[in-house]
Amino acid sequence: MTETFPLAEPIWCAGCGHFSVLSALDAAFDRLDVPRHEAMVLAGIGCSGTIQNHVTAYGYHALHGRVLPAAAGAKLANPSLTVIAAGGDGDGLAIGGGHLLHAFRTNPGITYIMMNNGTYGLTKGQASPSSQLGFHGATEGRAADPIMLGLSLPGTTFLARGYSGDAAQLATLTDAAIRHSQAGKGFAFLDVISPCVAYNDRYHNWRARLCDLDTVDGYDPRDRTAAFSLAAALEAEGKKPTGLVYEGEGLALEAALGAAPADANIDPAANMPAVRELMDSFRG
Amino acid sequence: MTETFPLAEPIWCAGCGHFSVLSALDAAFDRLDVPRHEAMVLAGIGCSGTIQNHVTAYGYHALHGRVLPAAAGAKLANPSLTVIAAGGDGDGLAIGGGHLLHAFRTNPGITYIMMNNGTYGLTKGQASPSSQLGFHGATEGRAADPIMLGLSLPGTTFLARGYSGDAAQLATLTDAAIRHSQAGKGFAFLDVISPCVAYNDRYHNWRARLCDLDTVDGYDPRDRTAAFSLAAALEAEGKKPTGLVYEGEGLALEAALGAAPADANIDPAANMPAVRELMDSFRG
Amino acid sequence: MTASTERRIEDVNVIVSGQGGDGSLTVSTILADLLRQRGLNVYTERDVLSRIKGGVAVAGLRASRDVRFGRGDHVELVVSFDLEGIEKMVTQLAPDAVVVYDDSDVPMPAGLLPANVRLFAAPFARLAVRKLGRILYKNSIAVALATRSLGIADDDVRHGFEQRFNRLGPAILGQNLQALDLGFELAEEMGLSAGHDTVEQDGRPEGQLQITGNQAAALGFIAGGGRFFAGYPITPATEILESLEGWLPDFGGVVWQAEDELASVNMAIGAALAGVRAMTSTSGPGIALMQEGIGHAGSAEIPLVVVDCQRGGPSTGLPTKPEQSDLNMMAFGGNGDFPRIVLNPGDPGDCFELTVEALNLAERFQCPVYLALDQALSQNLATIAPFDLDAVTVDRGKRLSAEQLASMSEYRRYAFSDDGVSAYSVAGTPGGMSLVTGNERDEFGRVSTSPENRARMVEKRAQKIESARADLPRGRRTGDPGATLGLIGVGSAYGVLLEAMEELEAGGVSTRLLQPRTVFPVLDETLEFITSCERVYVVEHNATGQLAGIIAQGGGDTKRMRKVLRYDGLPLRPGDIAREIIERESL
Amino acid sequence: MTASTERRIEDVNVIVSGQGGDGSLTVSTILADLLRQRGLNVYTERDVLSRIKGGVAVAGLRASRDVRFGRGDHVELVVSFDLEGIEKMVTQLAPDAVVVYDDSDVPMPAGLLPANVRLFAAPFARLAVRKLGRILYKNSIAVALATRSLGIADDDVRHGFEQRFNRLGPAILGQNLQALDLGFELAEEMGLSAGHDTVEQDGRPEGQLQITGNQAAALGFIAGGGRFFAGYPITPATEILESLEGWLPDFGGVVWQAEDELASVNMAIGAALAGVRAMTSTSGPGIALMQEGIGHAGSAEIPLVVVDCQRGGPSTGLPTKPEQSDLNMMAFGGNGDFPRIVLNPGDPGDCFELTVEALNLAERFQCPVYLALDQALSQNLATIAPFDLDAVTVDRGKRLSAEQLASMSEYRRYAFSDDGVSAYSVAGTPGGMSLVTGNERDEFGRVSTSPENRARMVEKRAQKIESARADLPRGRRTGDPGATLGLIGVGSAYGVLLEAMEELEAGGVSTRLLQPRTVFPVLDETLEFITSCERVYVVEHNATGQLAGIIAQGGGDTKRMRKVLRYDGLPLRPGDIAREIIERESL
Ligand SMILES: Cc1ncc(C[n+]2csc(CCOP(=O)(O)OP(=O)(O)O)c2C)c(N)n1
Ligand SMILES: Cc1ncc(C[n+]2csc(CCOP(=O)(O)OP(=O)(O)O)c2C)c(N)n1
Ligand code: SF4
Ligand code: SF4
Ligand SMILES: [Mg+2]
Ligand SMILES: [Mg+2]
Repeated sequence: MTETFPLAEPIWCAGCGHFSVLSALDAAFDRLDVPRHEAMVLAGIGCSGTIQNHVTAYGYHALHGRVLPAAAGAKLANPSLTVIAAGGDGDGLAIGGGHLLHAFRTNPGITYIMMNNGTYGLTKGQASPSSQLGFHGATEGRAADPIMLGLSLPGTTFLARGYSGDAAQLATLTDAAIRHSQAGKGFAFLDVISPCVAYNDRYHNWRARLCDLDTVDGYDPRDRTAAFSLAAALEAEGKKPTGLVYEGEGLALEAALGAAPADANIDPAANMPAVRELMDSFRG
Repeated sequence: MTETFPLAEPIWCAGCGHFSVLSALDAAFDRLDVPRHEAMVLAGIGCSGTIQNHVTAYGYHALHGRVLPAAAGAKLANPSLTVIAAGGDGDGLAIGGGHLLHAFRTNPGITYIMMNNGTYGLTKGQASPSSQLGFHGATEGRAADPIMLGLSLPGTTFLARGYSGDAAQLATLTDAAIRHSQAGKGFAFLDVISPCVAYNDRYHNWRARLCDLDTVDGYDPRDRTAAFSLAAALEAEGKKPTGLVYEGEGLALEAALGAAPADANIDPAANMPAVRELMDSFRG
Repeated sequence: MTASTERRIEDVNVIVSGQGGDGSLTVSTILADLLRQRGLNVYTERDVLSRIKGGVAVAGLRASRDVRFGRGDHVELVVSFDLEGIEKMVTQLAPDAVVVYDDSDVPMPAGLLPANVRLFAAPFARLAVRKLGRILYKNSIAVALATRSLGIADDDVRHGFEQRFNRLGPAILGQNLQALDLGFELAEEMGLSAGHDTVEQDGRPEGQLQITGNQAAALGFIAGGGRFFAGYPITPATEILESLEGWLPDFGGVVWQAEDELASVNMAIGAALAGVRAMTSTSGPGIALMQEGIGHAGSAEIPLVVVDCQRGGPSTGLPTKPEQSDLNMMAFGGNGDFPRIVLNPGDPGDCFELTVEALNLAERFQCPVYLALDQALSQNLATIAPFDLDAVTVDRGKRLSAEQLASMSEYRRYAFSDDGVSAYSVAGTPGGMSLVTGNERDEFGRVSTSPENRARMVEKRAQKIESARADLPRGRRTGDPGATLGLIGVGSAYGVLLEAMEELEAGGVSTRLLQPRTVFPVLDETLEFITSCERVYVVEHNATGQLAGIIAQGGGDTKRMRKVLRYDGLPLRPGDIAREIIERESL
Repeated sequence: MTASTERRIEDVNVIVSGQGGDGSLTVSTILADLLRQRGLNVYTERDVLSRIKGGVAVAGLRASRDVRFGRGDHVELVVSFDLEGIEKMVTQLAPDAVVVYDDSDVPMPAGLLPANVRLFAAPFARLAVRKLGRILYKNSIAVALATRSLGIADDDVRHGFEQRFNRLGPAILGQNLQALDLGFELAEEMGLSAGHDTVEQDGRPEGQLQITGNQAAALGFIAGGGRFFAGYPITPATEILESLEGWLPDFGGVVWQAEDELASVNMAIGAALAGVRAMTSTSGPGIALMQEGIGHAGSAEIPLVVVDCQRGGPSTGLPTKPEQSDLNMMAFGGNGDFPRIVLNPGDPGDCFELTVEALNLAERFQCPVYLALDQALSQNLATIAPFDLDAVTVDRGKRLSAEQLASMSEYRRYAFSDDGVSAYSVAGTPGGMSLVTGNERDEFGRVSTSPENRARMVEKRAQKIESARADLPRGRRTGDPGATLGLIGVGSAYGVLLEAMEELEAGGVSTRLLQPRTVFPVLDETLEFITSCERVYVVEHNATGQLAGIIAQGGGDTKRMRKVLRYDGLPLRPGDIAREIIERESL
């Protein structure tokens, strides 16, 4: 076997929520029997943005906020890849917020894990769009919830939330998200509450604020309106649902486009007859 | 009186929905007694992005997709201005989608009129994020609805929808939106269905697809969850609500920040004592 | 040219002007078809405002025995449905020009036209409404006067109408033929009688293409194996996106209209990581937005082709007008030092070839490659020889297969090497898992701040450009090899300079021309061309002489360089250039 | 320096190295305070990885009689809690350096340190845990050895501890004092006995500031009347945002952390339209994203100040390391030709002054003004004379009041004028309603494609830069006015070059220095400086010589220019520069 890049130790602070996300992801590849060379882990910029260095796969460190377009481009280019995008709340909601909206809308078959700690860890603790109101830092405004955002777009097909403090649930949800994308159903969004112990240490605080949907009687993740109502009601109490929040029907973008460019034969010998035909249509 | 710039004739196609938006806006300034020099009309790039040329006010033609940050910057700099941002669905939902999300979240006291025709008029008819699925053009994905988006963010305070074909309702909503912002309540979003007769002519089609909320018994625009449910139900039938969809409580960003930079005295004589004090804190 | 049909037409410039959206521009399409059928090379130019309806829209059409990539200096025939169109053109009229004018609204003011110009004015619109019931037919009436003045046989015109309008049904065809006959009658009344057909028949070889630079680049992308394209609409680049939307799926490729330019460039990057040849195209504002992504491709060593269809700047500028004012941004934009290549085609054939070449260079040297077009080159339709498809090659550089990887004991994505180029594997290839990042990194792609590694990595990336030099597209040269006066120009300046050279020669000034097809890095051939001349005029469509500046930074002898600049939004014109140079030479 | 306390300390470089986040860096802060109290000028340098915890973090500290803006060439004292820190430093050690080393984990390998270096190694961490119950106290133990080696009186150190730890309560203070005493005991055992205090007392005038370039720029912004700031966090620019968040509200201003750099630059533009002096700051990746916005300000004639705290590029690059590799982007980035000004401060005093100046220039010439800092200048703490607040002026240029407007019969926002500058009115001013756009426009701001108007507008915008030239900040010069050898450098190179000149002089090479404070446009003074020298070394922190290239494009005599480049992520060092120049001069 060729030796590939040596895995390094994470440089995260001891206790950082991001460790759990890493474990869940790496183990999911094994659980789901994903051949590592068919897996791509794309990450944003941030503490979260180093996760790909610790997983045997094709790893890519995207620009700040651009992990989703890069991941969608990779998936459309080669739909047989298992494409995981990961990154922070700053990366995905602030600078990358527009792309998130369009990923929901257009439904490319990638899994996106938001490692959400309500702050900018790497740049040392500024407020992010998911910071609680009153968190120190310049950003005012009430915290955006990416799952509510997903619910507002009719193209959305998969929304779940995990918590770094609950490894079992996180494993289940990571598997489910990846399976959703692999199955050609489209964009799987997994929000992970992943506390930053250095700048926004809320472990003590989160557990009581999370509502596991498995414990909610009769909750139906196929009902978008009900999902919105419950999430809004919880939000009013300062809480958030965890578990599978919503799963809808949909055709992944790559399937809708019939995409398979990586399989195309681009050898000139194979191509030129058709190119010639196209060119001939321009003859005066 | 100083002669200001001569108003030009709009260059829109005869029958373009944007004419109605222009009339409603210009008349609203009169109805609301807004002194024209205290009004700023900022527009994006697109056919819609020429509206400011036809209103006596401070007019600004922003970059494509950046009308909201520019408008928010102006309002924070001088909260006594009546700031209107306007632009197309391509401008505001595609390239500018991220800023829209953050405007809802942070609630600056500006009025934003989306001149929504479900296409890129100026560049000749490509699909936009609010185009119906199947509209010619490259963009797949189910149409995004900016009002649903607004409902998903807890910072949102005003959401309404008008239609170019209904001038009376549009006038009422334009007034209400401007009043909301002027009253220090924050970001007022007005989506206007403004058909493009050249590339996406759906006048014939829209009227039957709009549901005037004034005709919905017991509709309460203060109930965010109910608003979402109704809009989602209509969406499933291919319809959209018009009228005041949602109005919530909120403090405008400029008020939260106590902003009034335009009033600050920046004369060195007035300033230097405090600057000196600050500088002295750096003495070793 | 005169209105008589006694002479053979060798070179005619026609302008059709009307209100945007009133169909008057089809007049120029019909005339272009007829002239093309007569064996002439046709070049058409659009001049539309960035607005949809209303406003003057002007189409320029040139038909010539020689291949031309630009309008000439004089207009021989104007067909205008409004006075504004004529007012705009009056200074460009040839001494013996013909003006066909619809005076339904405004009569031709006395004294507007120069003495020798022949005017054929009639109320086409009113006639069309009165006699045929629809204003649209005014266009067909005008065609008759135009073809008479051009000496095209009436029957040929009728035949052309049949071909064109047949698919619209017999009623519409019939009405248009009636309008045409009305026009012929009018012509007869005005003394413009049918002559024998004297238009060139042998000017143009069989099977020439009629194609724009944008279309040629899109075709080149497919021929060169490009299979992923992401873009966002913007004038004058949109036709690349739209052409590929129509074509690429048939080749197994994907085209995607992204939400903005940030997305499109980063999607192309993602596709490249998955091993698919990827491209994006836009104009100046979009390139400005893509600067971070393009620099990232340069840093992280990702193959990427970016087409910049330049338009009038700065900012939103003049969206529909030609300019070459993003050259600086392409050569020097972005943060930090990173390798990049800027290729500059001069005509649609070049657009095709250099797009193929860009795809090869991007993969071989794993860096961004710009293709710099300009609005005139992007959107104007030229007659040109078919592309040499047999010459198309696909070279994927040091791309590793699963087999190669299996035989390696170790694979380092960013391995140091003599030429600065590392072998690469793409996602999906067994055994090639690797880390790609825009942070500084070690050979394995792991983020590293080690100063020694850093210095070597910077040098490695710079080395790639040195290694590429030998393979970078060479310029085209023409003119008198002994001339001491040189000309340099790129993009749409190329074709215009070819013609300016003829005028210069006629004016007694002998010149030779270099069209550098690689503008950045500056090649030795460019420096040598300059030192081999006494003086070199660098002709560009911008206000500051960006091309000359880039060449100067690349070591060009500034003492020998002179700038010839245009920045008023009008296309470059050979006569203006020749005149300016002759003037400056005679000082 | 030796460990003896017989000499007066005139210039000492200290390095403290430990694991990020373990508090070891406070050792350097404590030492800096003590040395500052002794009357020395202190300069501190950070060298941290772009990561939060773990990894080696190094702090550099220089205390000197002369004001210095950079570390020296040699390190006289190293305090290290890990071996990696020493390995990194070993080539930089002064011949008689002192190394204080915590060997709790790894003993010092034999032969690592050069012969004359004095090593004081002990297991500080283990001692701290064993004797004081907390590993953190290792730092205070180490301080004792360090101050002994520096010849600072023990009591002064105790006093310093009292000042520093008092606010943490008596328990913590007590423990730290105990740790200190433990350290003094250790020192005694190792033969490092307390001497008399010989550190300079008279080096530094009273009341000097201890400030970074970022803090100085933030202060300059407030002093210059800036009242709107929008930014987005990014190393090494974040301190400008964070400082202003703390300060600006007290001055009636607004600071806003936007969702990204596209928003922040466009918010600043919006604020400028409302008449408030506005600024944004970021680093290379953010500047790349802002290219469209900055060009728009240039086109639409909107005052805008943009600070680029440059860091190692390309792309995400080396976020915490110094570099000057965005100069090309500032001078040549963006689409189209537009006026812009690039100012380059050389020390924190300059940062203050030029920020004030940038605000004035932006409003007077209604264009974007860049302030180019670099990581070292942005983040390192220098001792410097207080800023001359009395010299601060606010010049709003041709800003129209309501009264002025009322007396005008007509107001044209983009009126042509001799100096290219039009009078402007800001939103809210009665009678000044106007159109602002990034499309080409007529004098009233109405979109226009008229070629005549276009050409005049392009010339108008270019004229502004010509008009500005006379008022653009002039460079600083120093050195032997008769020297034939010149040096040019900007940003953090300035201070380093001052010191390199001394070393050059000592090596028999006499030089003079120009720090151009305006890099773009290139001023005549820069060109004249070059022609007045035989050879000029342009010293820059990038790989391609961007500054030299800009000067070349601006007409600088390339024959006389030589490039001295560094691009390994380490700060410029005077000795390296002096050595390279001496070598090249003696060829
Ligand atoms: C264009 C750009 N702007 C700013 C930055 C600086 N930056 C790096 S990481 C980051 C935010 C990190 O926050 P988040 O995404 O939440 O990740 P976390 O560190 O919290 O995991 C920022 C602003 C950058 N690298 N690029
Ligand atoms: C950065 C950038 N990208 C692309 C464009 C080209 N462009 C101009 S208007 C427009 C879209 C217009 O659509 P919309 O906002 O819906 O306005 P409409 O014309 O439909 O009113 C685009 C893509 C541009 N001006 N700038
Ligand atoms: S700073 Fe926060 S997010 Fe970053 S590694 Fe530490 S705990 Fe995790
Ligand atoms: S193209 Fe469409 S949006 Fe533009 S002016 Fe015409 S109808 Fe209106
Ligand atoms: Mg975060
Ligand atoms: Mg639209």
